[in-house]
Amino acid sequence: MAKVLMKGNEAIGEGAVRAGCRYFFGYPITPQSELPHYLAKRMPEVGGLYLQSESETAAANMVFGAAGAGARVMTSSSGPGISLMQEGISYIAGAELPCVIVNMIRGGPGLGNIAPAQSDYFQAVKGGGHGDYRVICLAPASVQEIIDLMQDAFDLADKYRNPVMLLADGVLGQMMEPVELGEEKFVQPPEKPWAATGRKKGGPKRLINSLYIVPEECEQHNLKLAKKYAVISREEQRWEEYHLDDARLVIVAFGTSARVCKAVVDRARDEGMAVGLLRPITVWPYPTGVIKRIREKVDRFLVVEMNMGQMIEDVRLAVEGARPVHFYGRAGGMMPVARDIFNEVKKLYNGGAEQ
Amino acid sequence: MAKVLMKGNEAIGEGAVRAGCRYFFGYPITPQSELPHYLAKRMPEVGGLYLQSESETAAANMVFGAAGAGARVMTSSSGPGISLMQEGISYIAGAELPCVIVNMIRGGPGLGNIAPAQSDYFQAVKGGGHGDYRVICLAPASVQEIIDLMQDAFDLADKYRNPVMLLADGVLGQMMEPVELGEEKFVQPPEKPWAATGRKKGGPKRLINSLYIVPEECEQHNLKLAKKYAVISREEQRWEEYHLDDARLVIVAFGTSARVCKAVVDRARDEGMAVGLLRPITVWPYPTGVIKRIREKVDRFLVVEMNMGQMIEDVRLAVEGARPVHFYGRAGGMMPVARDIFNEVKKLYNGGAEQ
Amino acid sequence: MGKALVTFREDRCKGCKLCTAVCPKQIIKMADHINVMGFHPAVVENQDKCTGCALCALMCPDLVIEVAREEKKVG
Amino acid sequence: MGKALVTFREDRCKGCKLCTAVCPKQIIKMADHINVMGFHPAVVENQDKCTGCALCALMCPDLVIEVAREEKKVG
Amino acid sequence: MFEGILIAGFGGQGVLSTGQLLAYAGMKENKHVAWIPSYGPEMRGGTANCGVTISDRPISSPVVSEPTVLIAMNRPSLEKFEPAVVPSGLILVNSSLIHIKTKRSDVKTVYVPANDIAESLGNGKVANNIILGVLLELTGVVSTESVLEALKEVLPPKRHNLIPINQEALEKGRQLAREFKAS
Amino acid sequence: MFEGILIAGFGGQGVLSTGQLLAYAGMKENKHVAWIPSYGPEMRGGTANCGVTISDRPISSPVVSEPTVLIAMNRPSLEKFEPAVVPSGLILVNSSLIHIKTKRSDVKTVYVPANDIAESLGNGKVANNIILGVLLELTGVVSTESVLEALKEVLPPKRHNLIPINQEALEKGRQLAREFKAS
Amino acid sequence: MKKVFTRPESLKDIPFHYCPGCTHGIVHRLVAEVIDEMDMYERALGVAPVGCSVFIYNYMDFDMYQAAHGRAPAVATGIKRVLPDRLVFTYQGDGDAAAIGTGELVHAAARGEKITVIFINNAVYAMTGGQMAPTTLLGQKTTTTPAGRDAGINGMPVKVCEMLAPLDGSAYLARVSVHNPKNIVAAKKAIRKAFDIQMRGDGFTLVEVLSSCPTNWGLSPLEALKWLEQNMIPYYPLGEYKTPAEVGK
Amino acid sequence: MKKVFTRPESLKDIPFHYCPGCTHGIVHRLVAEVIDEMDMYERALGVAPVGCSVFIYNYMDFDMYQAAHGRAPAVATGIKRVLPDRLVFTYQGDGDAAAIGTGELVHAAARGEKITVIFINNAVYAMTGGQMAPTTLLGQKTTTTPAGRDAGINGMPVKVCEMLAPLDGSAYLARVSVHNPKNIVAAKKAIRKAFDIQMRGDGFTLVEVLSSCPTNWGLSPLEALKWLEQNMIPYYPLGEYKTPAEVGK
Ligand SMILES: Cc1ncc(C[n+]2csc(CCOP(=O)(O)OP(=O)(O)O)c2C)c(N)n1
Ligand SMILES: Cc1ncc(C[n+]2csc(CCOP(=O)(O)OP(=O)(O)O)c2C)c(N)n1
Ligand code: SF4
Ligand code: SF4
Ligand code: SF4
Ligand code: SF4
Ligand code: SF4
Ligand code: SF4
Ligand SMILES: [Mg+2]
Ligand SMILES: [Mg+2]
Repeated sequence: MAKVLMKGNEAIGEGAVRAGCRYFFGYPITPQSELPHYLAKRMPEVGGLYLQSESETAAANMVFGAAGAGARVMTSSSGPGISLMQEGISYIAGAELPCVIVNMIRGGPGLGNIAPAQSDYFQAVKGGGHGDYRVICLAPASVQEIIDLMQDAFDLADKYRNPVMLLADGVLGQMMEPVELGEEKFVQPPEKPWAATGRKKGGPKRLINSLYIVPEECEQHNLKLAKKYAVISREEQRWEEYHLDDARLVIVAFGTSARVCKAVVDRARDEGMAVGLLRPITVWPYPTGVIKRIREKVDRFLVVEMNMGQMIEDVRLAVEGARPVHFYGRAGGMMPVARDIFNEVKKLYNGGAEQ
Repeated sequence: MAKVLMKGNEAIGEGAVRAGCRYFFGYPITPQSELPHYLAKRMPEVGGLYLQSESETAAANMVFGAAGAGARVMTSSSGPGISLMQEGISYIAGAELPCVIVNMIRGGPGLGNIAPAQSDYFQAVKGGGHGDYRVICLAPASVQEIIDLMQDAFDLADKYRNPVMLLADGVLGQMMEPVELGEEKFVQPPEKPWAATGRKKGGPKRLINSLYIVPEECEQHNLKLAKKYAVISREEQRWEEYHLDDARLVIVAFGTSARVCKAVVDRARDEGMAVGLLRPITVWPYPTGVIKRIREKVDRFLVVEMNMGQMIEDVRLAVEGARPVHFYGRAGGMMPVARDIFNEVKKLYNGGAEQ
Repeated sequence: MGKALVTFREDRCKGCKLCTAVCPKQIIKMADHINVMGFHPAVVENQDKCTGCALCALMCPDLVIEVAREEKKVG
Repeated sequence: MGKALVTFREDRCKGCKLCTAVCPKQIIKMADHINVMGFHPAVVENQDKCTGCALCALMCPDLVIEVAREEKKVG
Repeated sequence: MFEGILIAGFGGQGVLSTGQLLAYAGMKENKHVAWIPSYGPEMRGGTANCGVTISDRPISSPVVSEPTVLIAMNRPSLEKFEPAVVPSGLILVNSSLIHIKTKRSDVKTVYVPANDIAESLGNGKVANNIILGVLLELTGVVSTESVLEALKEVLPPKRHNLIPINQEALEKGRQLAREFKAS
Repeated sequence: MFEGILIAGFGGQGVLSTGQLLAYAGMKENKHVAWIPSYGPEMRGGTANCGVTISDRPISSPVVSEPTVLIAMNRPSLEKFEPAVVPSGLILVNSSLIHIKTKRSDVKTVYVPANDIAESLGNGKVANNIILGVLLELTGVVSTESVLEALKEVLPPKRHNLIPINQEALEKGRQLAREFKAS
Repeated sequence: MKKVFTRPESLKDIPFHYCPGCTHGIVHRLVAEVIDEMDMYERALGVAPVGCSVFIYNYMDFDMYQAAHGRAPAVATGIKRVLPDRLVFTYQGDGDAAAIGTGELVHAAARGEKITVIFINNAVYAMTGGQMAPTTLLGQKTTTTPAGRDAGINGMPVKVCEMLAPLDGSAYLARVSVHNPKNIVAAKKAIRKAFDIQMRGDGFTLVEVLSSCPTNWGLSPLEALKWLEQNMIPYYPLGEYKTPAEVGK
Repeated sequence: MKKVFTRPESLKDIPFHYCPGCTHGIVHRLVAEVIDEMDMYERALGVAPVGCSVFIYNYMDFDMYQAAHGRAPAVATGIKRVLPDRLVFTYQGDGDAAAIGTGELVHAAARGEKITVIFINNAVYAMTGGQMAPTTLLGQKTTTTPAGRDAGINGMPVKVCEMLAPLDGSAYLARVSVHNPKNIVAAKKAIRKAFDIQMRGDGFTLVEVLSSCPTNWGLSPLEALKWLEQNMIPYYPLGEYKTPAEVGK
């Protein structure tokens, strides 16, 4: 099929529709507004619903209701709005409801700005809400990958009855790139016998709930969740390797900053330096396995983020002191520039300052 | 002065009043309700205000306003309510406003239960809101320490113009213990020339703000915050050491679980095992220094938490693979029992399963 | 009259007395003994006087009371 | 009449025309040239006709217009 | 010394305040003490309980999950907490309201018709102090004097008139316990 | 090959759609392309700009922070972005609206009276395609054919009647550029 | 003999956890009876709040949801939009609906969301220990208004029906009470009417039930009902505040 | 000659960032003029919203706060409780005040918080690109109602003054417009009245200003004012919805 030029935000919408999502609840916020605009038009075409909620808090809880009723459902927001959803996300995770949450990260903290950033990494992967829960986090780096990952996002959500978050930023949301949409196939979401759709007489009673007032039962529930998270951690780590095989210096970066780092790797290779890139596609579960596998074979790691240093903790947890882990970051909505990273790489490659 | 028997929640209130706090905004939630009850009575006695907000979201933003106006101000909540404050906390940190937030952690995720837990550790220390910001987190382990730390909390908040969170749980909040209140001295909060109290003609204009629409400026703001956080990390790490000197196995635990672990250490020592306890009093900044200092001298670490394993990441980040770091946790509001931990210690001490 | 039967499920009664206040015949009393939950349960003293009006049952928050009545003959 | 002066701060004008519509004397027009911001600014064509009613200034969202008037003599 | 005392009953039976009194008395004797109530919506059922720990070492967890002493003021409390008592622990049963026996054979059980005795003293409200007296006599965890001193501080002055009757109840309890020990 | 083209002007000057057209044409030629607009409340001022990257390698950042080509459709845009152009880059200035000169001496500058020429063609709206024609001629980044092909796909069928005038504008622009090269 | 009063089938046969004399139990029964009478057991979906009545999810025998504090109308919106032919109701206290959940309540009403809110006004936050609610009366003592609610600090009690009535999306708003049998019968009628209007698709429906909390009011169950009658009803007049005829007016 | 119209001192002499013909600028000026006239420059504290008018904090020359989206009334509450003798106002759009901030707005009113909300109703979320607001009119096309607002999906537009009027804590509620000089004068009077009532301590005050957004309405500035007059005013009648005489009624 022919390629079309598509905006990242619209690709999220189209990807969701193609993945069988028929319900969107959300509240406008830059830089993801084109997604609601797109779905406000697109959902009615496929018999779906675009409903603008009165707030992000309400949106998260509408998602809770719709997911409990068995629908493929999503919401979307950025920074402040995602913070407002934290209670809801904790409830969704606690009640084990599948849904997709898009977070187009912007500069923070507070009102910050709308420029591209990765400063909500901790919030997404460590859990910005209360309690021991985990959200599967996918971090695409191109418009094509957005389309592909939206299908995965809904499938993973249903498979594990868990919220899935798509982490991106204004650059990915606003940019247009050629994409291959592929056949539009009708996706029948899986059966959900647990969904509370009305109890048949004599049938099982369904309850969508996160309350376990008896601590013993709550602990059991937590253990059950932990078991599920362990399975996800084992089965669902995804990443891209770029020139890792013989790399002496490995850059670790995700999403938009990984795009820039790829150019840095190219340039370093051009100049004869054995530099590679590890691009986590899932940031939770974190691709710890691959880092453990390569850590002894390389000299050092360089983590590049559009924040003050967050994912670096996950890298350090995987490296466990075996090698130095360096950091290069830009903050507040600034994009890292390939040249600057390259200079950093050059310095480190030639045995720059130890950690 | 004579000791009095006091409830943890009431001690928080009395400690706040003695630290010069005159404004409380909050929304009821178990297990911290005795704190609002106490302050609803106590604040009017000292010319202060107890105001019940319509929600935790509103409470956090009332705190924002009152802190911006120069007041010593606090709020308090638990699990779901703290999640609802995340946007507000991010704004408070972004605008560099001093305030104290009490989090009496309960079982989660979702509605969970009201039993004691430590499962909001990540949320507190990694930042549950959006953007690169940090909250100073204090973790008392006794009612006396609550009283003492409340003074520190307000002082640290003002010193660094940063939110400070007191992390405790229902056990600490509900229990009564003897406390020495000390002299009630009138505390004059420091001058706050930055507070927006009305602009004198010809005087400087004050703006309480977290918006930096230009990425370059937002980055500068982030760098300024990062510098402040680095100072706090260097200057304000606090912890208690208990039989650390010759310890071969070091238990790391905070708050309620650290109390239990102290008994475990006693028992281990009784049985001739060189076991010690490191109790972080600040969990952000994390007392990384002491761990780095001792890590080579001990055989192994055992982290005990009332969650599925959160603080262990900070311990592992400090240990950097130098020694095995083990975990023992109870979840969902269950209290760890000294005997069980002791059994774990015994197993590990005698060279139990490597990590 | 007297063609009615009220049944109190004693172990569910919390002794709140709401039923006693509404009985037009004033035949509901609180027992001296306590039930499994530790409450003095409500009891009917004079079943015969009961009209089956069901006001007691309507008022009871804990669904302790069932009421049966002789069906009215049509015509 | 004619004892009034309207001053337009041209570089602040966004060419929205709101002032032109409310001037009772219809003396405000949009200039052909553009200002530093790239807008065709409003200008007064016939200052003499201006009554100093200040309706234009009242309407202008960008505080482009100042109005001065001869003070009324008392009595 | 170490005592973990669990006091459980209906709301209104003075369960929480009895526990506090005990903790206060322990504090007077410079012991380490901690008191903790059950909290939250379970209270809706009307039950109340608290744990009191008195020890000469710092107290780790204030939660009395394995009581050395259980004071059961009503039947549900006995049934619920009896299994948790440590072997060779002590159970004090308010036999005025509890007409069953404990099932444990590895603990010491004392049946105290606390309400009946209290009524006989002319004030049904001091049932808790009757049973507290028994506890003091059997465990010696704190002295009667400390309890009375604590009472003075806990009660507002205008209710100090209640001290004599409470004292009487404590004494009555101790006496009962002595009889029990003798028997 | 690599071109990072920044197109900047007022809203309404077709800045965003011109950029998309270019990206589309690049895609038709199987090049790697990316397009990105400025976004957000800065737009309130009425300015608009977008970056188009066309390359034979995968594109790292779509943000054109160091343009190889700047198309400045109005004066504020020229003043704002001129310093960012790479040395020996190209600046196309819409001299119909911009009456100043660039300050850079290390870049090639071409002044194109795009609006005037467009008016002379009878449609002021094609000023952007005049200047696009200049760009194509000077850089060869994509062919005129690809642009026309892209135009067919981008324009809804009922507006295909506009294709000839746009084509004319592109040709006119190329011709101008050839004259410039010759001079 | 014929049973003239017995437990509705939609209500599971287990004891309530409520305090003696708490009228939550009465309202639960009324809701279940109406669902039985409408034969909607298989199509009923209820949303539990956070509050004393959180465990309504255990008592109702059909499928249930438990929502975050105050968010039940948003959860119900999500459900109803996915399953438009179901009977969807929320059951919420005054803290839940009139404080933290104000935004969700107002906007469910504004959108004309085809759901029913059973709104239990007991003038306190009961579950958390008797704090002031938005509906606490002036002068009423609670754990956070130890000297009685003071309008100067806390403002005046919020009248929910009155506030929602001007919203065009609200179709049926009624305030009822359950302090005596006559009012209980009227309360049931209002619930039935609300459910009927919901199923007809006319818009948002809400039944505010004045309810007692003997425990936190510090009164015996009978005194509590008297207090309700004498203090709450004068400030919160009973009646229908909106009926479908008025929709869109 | 005497200056009869000039820039108020409370308004900093810098250009607004607003689109041509956007009436936000007019309302800014009115607020500043009233503060000048009341001689309250040194005691005025304003709270900026999130919305097109976020930068009001730069334009007002006195001390300002910037609040999270919708939370300005809560922020103002915090300020006013600490500094009760200051003039505290919020400036909020319809997304800010009537959607995400509903809870804070309603409860500031219910508490009788002594603040003034300047509420800019322009029937869209302007800053984020023209999405539907709660106040968007039926049939109005926005970026999220491409076929026009449909009552069946999104309900009816919210009338804020009408909704707040039943709350006993609200002291002054007025709806004004700025589409022509006469209404601008009336708008200024209403703002003055609200500020006076606030300083008198009578309770919560709000002035709703019907305002234009030419950019997102897709109209020229003059067309926009006409659209406002012809479409908004009929649905949102101008006038005073509450004055202090009615407080406590
Ligand atoms: C976000 C959040 N805040 C606070 C609470 C604590 N909380 C539980 S119930 C409740 C109020 C209950 O009052 P109401 O809604 O009136 O119900 P009632 O108990 O009176 O029936 C509160 C504040 C919570 N669970 N979640
Ligand atoms: C929590 C949160 N949600 C969403 C946004 C994005 N946002 C910024 S302004 C705005 C709406 C603005 O509309 P309105 O309040 O009507 O003001 P206007 O721009 O129309 O003047 C929104 C949704 C945000 N900044 N924060
Ligand atoms: S049915 Fe009527 S008469 Fe019979 S006991 Fe009940 S209330 Fe009394
Ligand atoms: S109303 Fe019910 S619970 Fe109350 S006393 Fe009567 S039977 Fe018992
Ligand atoms: S002051 Fe009056 S007459 Fe003069 S230009 Fe302005 S509107 Fe016209
Ligand atoms: S109203 Fe003001 S900005 Fe608009 S055209 Fe007139 S002077 Fe210019
Ligand atoms: S606390 Fe009040 S509302 Fe809750 S169950 Fe008891 S009486 Fe009912
Ligand atoms: S978008 Fe609308 S509200 Fe915002 S500045 Fe422009 S015209 Fe004004
Ligand atoms: Mg209530
Ligand atoms: Mg608006």
